[in-house]
Amino acid sequence: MNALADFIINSLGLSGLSAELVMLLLVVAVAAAVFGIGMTISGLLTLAERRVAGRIQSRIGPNRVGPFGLLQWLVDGLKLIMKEDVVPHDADPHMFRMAPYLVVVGVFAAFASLPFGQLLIASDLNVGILYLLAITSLVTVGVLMSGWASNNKWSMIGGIRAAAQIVSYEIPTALSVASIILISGTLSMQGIINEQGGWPWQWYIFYNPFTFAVFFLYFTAALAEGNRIPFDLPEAESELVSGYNTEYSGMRFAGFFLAEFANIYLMSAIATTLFFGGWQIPGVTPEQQAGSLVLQITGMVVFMSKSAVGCFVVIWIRWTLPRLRIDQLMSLCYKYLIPLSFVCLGGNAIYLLIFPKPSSANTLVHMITTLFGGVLIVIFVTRVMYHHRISGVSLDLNFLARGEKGKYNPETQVRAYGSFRKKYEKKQGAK
Amino acid sequence: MVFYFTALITVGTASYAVFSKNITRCAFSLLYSFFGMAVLYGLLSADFVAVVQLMIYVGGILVLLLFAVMLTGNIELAANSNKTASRWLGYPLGMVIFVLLVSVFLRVPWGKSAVQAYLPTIRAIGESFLGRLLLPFEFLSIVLLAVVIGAVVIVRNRNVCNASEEEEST
Amino acid sequence: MTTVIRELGDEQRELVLNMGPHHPSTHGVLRFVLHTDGEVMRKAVPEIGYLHRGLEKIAESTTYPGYVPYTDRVNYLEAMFANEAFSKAIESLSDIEVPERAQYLRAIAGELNRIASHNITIGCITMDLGAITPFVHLLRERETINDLIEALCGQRVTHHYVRIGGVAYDADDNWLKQVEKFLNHFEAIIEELDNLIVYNEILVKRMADVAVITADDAVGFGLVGPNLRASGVDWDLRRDMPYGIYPKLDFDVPIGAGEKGTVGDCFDRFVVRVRELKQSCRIIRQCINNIPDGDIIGNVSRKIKPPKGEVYSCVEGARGELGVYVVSDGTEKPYRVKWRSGSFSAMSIIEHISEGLMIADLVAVIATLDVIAPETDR
Amino acid sequence: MSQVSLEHFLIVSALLFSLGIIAVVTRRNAVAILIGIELIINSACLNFIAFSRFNSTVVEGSLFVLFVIVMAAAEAVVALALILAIQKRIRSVEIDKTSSLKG
Amino acid sequence: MGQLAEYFNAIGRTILTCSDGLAVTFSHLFRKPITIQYPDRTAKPLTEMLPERSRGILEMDQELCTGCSLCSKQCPINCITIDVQKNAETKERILNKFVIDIGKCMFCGLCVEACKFSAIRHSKEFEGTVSDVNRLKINFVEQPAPVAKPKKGEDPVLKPVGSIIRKYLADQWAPAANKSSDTNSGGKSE
Repeated sequence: MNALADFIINSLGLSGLSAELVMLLLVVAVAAAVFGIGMTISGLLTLAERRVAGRIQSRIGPNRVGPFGLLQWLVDGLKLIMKEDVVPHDADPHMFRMAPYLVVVGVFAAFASLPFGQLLIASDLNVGILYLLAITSLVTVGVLMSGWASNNKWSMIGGIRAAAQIVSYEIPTALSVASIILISGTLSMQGIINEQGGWPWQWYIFYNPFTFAVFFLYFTAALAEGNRIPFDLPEAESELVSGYNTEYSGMRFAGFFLAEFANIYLMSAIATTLFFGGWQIPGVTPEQQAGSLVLQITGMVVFMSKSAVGCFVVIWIRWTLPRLRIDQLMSLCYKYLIPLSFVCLGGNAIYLLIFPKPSSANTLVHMITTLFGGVLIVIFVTRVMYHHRISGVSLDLNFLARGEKGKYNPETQVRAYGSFRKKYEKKQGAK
Repeated sequence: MVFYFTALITVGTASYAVFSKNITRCAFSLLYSFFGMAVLYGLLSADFVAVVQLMIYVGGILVLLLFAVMLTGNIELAANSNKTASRWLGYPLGMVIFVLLVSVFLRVPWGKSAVQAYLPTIRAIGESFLGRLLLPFEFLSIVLLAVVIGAVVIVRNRNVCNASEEEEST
Repeated sequence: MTTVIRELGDEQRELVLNMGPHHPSTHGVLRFVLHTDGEVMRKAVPEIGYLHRGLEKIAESTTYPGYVPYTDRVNYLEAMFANEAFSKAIESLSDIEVPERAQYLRAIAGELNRIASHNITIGCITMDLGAITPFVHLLRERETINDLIEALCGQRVTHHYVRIGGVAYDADDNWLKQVEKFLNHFEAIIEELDNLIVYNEILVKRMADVAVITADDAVGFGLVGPNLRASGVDWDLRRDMPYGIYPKLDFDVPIGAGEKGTVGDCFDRFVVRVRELKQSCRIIRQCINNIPDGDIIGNVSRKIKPPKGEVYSCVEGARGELGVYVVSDGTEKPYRVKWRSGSFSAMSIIEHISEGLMIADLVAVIATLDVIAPETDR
Repeated sequence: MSQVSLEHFLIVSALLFSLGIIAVVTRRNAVAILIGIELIINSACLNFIAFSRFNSTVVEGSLFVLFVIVMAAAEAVVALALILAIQKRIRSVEIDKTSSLKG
Repeated sequence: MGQLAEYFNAIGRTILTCSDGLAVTFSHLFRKPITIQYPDRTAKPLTEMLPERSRGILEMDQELCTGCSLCSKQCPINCITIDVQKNAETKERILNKFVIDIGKCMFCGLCVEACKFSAIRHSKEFEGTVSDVNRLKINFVEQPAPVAKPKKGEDPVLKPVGSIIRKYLADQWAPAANKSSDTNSGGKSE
């Protein structure tokens, strides 16, 4: 971005205040772009969640607004904007209003340092990955603030749960990230990706058995930081009504909601960067990619699809697993994740001592780990096929002739309401 | 420009934290102050410190403070604790210190060198920590460990004491 | 850590929470007043009465056949059993004989209803513990049962199928075949459920050793049905106080064995219900194979006037013993009707076992005790 | 950015420092006093960074500040643990009421 | 050692059971959804999808009703009101009013079972939403007319199920001003 700014300033021959103004405008423009991209991604994720949930539960999910319901999230957003923004009478109004902003800023500011492509990054910081971990701590405060300011006991419990949970799980997250930093030797997001390659055995997840374990540790901890099932205690619907966002409505609720989904994308994108080789295309070196626009776009598509898979897994887990209790949550963090990530960190350090970077033994370890991962996937697929076989037999009880995929047909409907009714009456009148 | 804006936010929210009567709001307004400090560090080309400031102060200390505020019950009463004579001592004292400091800062001719370009500091920091400053670094970890154990002991011990005393009294 | 907090015993640190009447996990309009210290409960006091509809008083102004549709409303999940309990009371009061085919149909419909009800319960337990998908899957199966029952008697929830002296509609062979088809499908679903959620480690950890109800407590508080059996008490009305055609049928009564923790914990209450699904399937299969031809309703006059007297009749509903006590004064309207329901006694034990639980545990307890608000309040 | 000189940063830190002093002196709530102390520590850190930025060695200030931040975190943890203990003991977090050191 | 084994056992159990659950849900992605896209994307009109015995909103055929009020006596909630007057001159019994309060009705079917003349029966209609609860009191007698006198051994001529009630329910959504014209179109819609 600095290069772009320099280019503009130099080519226009600006200096002093006006140069700074151009710089500022550029910053605002890039920030707006990042925010827009983040919003779109999280909006689409809300739709994806509902569609995936639908299919997992033998339903369809929203499919009416736009093709395949693709515009549903826009309509939902519109609805939420138009709703009244209720502030409870006894709430602390300023803090109540401020909290969603903190959450939204904390999550979307992190998008600034996501490497969507080799050149598609708003700002490639030296401390990229640490910045991502740090800026999301605003979310903690925002959530705590919302819980406190709502003046509702359920919200309060939710807020405190959220804060305790996020603060605790930052430790395993940071430790597992540290393992990767140890291998890559850089904190910059692009640097970490450049160290990896396009093929699976060049990814850091298959670097050695320890990184393979670290990925799962990171994933679990990140799930907990994102307040997703099985760690969604802060908004545990059946316990705390809706947790810290119980009292929120309208746009402020949408803020929390979108921030949650942006957080999912964020964690998948970080996982993609750290473990799955980011935008690297198999068989193409970064130097080759830098020269070609087509390869750039392919790289972006590769990154997006990898992180989309990550998002899918998060959603899929959310619709499968039950929720932990608060003491189990903490014991999972302090008894399992933290010690194990320490072990992995130490293991990685020892591994690096034994196998210096370019060596054939190293490649062998990569290959073996990749093979192991492949075997796991094959076992999983067999289980899926087994389940599909034993109970996937569709139930054909034709009492109702139900479930036939019908086209929209108002004439089949004898009495229909609203617009359908009007259309129907028009047809009747024409006859 | 960025500097003045950030400085304004930092000082403004810090003074709110100092003068407000509502202790919860005090703690929350400290968030902006810490955040502003991080931005100032960033402006001073100390990117690693800025990130650490965010992680530890905002993510750690502030949350701890907020927990303490929320756990220490009757907040509304404690918040109105400005009505003491010490106010007449405190405000002038602050003023005097401020004037003193500013006069010193402005009078001393600091040996200024030319402002350098933004440089990544991480490598240098890392090398110092694992080389020149290894011993202090290790001491720091021991101190942290001691602090964690100490804090747990302080909090736990009270509970047990209280419980046992209550058992005695009943 | 939790024990330390409880040892403090400090009233000032008590947080009083109002769980309900509108709360996602109270399943209807119930209210619990929770006295908690942070997450840990001191006491949870249930408050009932939000769904009181005067079902017992209404009986005094309706005829006997006219009261049968009201019994559908005793509990929206087990209308068939309430119908059956009331009909059985009047039958024994006025010596009406029920034809055998009707008894088989009652058993089939009742067990279908039990499966439907347990589907909801198991689904709600998993949903309250955070897993939403099993709930929807089980709801899907319940939908098929509802369709089957609608094809049998015309209504999905308020069946009004079992009548005094028999049943209202006959089932044709096609319907019975469809039921069998459904069972083939559903038994596969039970296995899938085992893989999906029942032995899921998170779920097990959430429920094992939580809120243990000992056998003594269970009997003392008058728990019935699956809740009682989960505490290790082997008591099933279908076997121990046989009625209808149940003595002719061969089925097991699953009891809690402390599979993952202690006998009588939440997991036992959960898993007993899952096991009962399979037994219900077994019963229905036997009924379908053995069902005779014949009448479906006995010799009942339009105006039923039972002789003076009183009777208590009970059936093993999905929530255990669902009993009705009828006092007749010889007219065509009952003098007094009193219901005895499983949810009410399950509700009464919550305060007793709630001490020291966490809020999340209480949710599991309410769900596994299977408290249904309308049955509690009537 | 070039017009921002060392003195600007120093004045900001002086402001924060005096605010911290005021908080420490006037507040009776222990948490509020802790807030004041954090402000004081922050102002010192700012000075370190500013001096090192405007002198030749870039890293020295950062190193010092990192140590300070870690120590501040440790101090905050202990202080808050103490405050919680005091709160449990005397039902108040006001400093004037803590006249005894005995547990 | 035992504790360590338990530690890793717990991790293993969790991973195994959770991944098996995930496999089940994943296999659902390849199954057909069972949703019925009510009301506008069904293959058939919904009422035709209901089983024969389905107990929907009650309807009464005036041409078959003898005004015997067996149904209203059976009704546990008295939601049927029948008004029969004897014409003093012709000695004919005239059915003035036959009102069913659908808002009260609990669809138990006792009245249908009681009727000997197939005059009252359940339709398969179930959508009774109206803007005013009083509109749910449907009077099935449009013009007071003499009651039916069925002969023994003759089967009553039944109208198609739902044809009567549909007219009244269609009425409910008609604007008040041009109600009569709308009634016609509602009639056509059968």
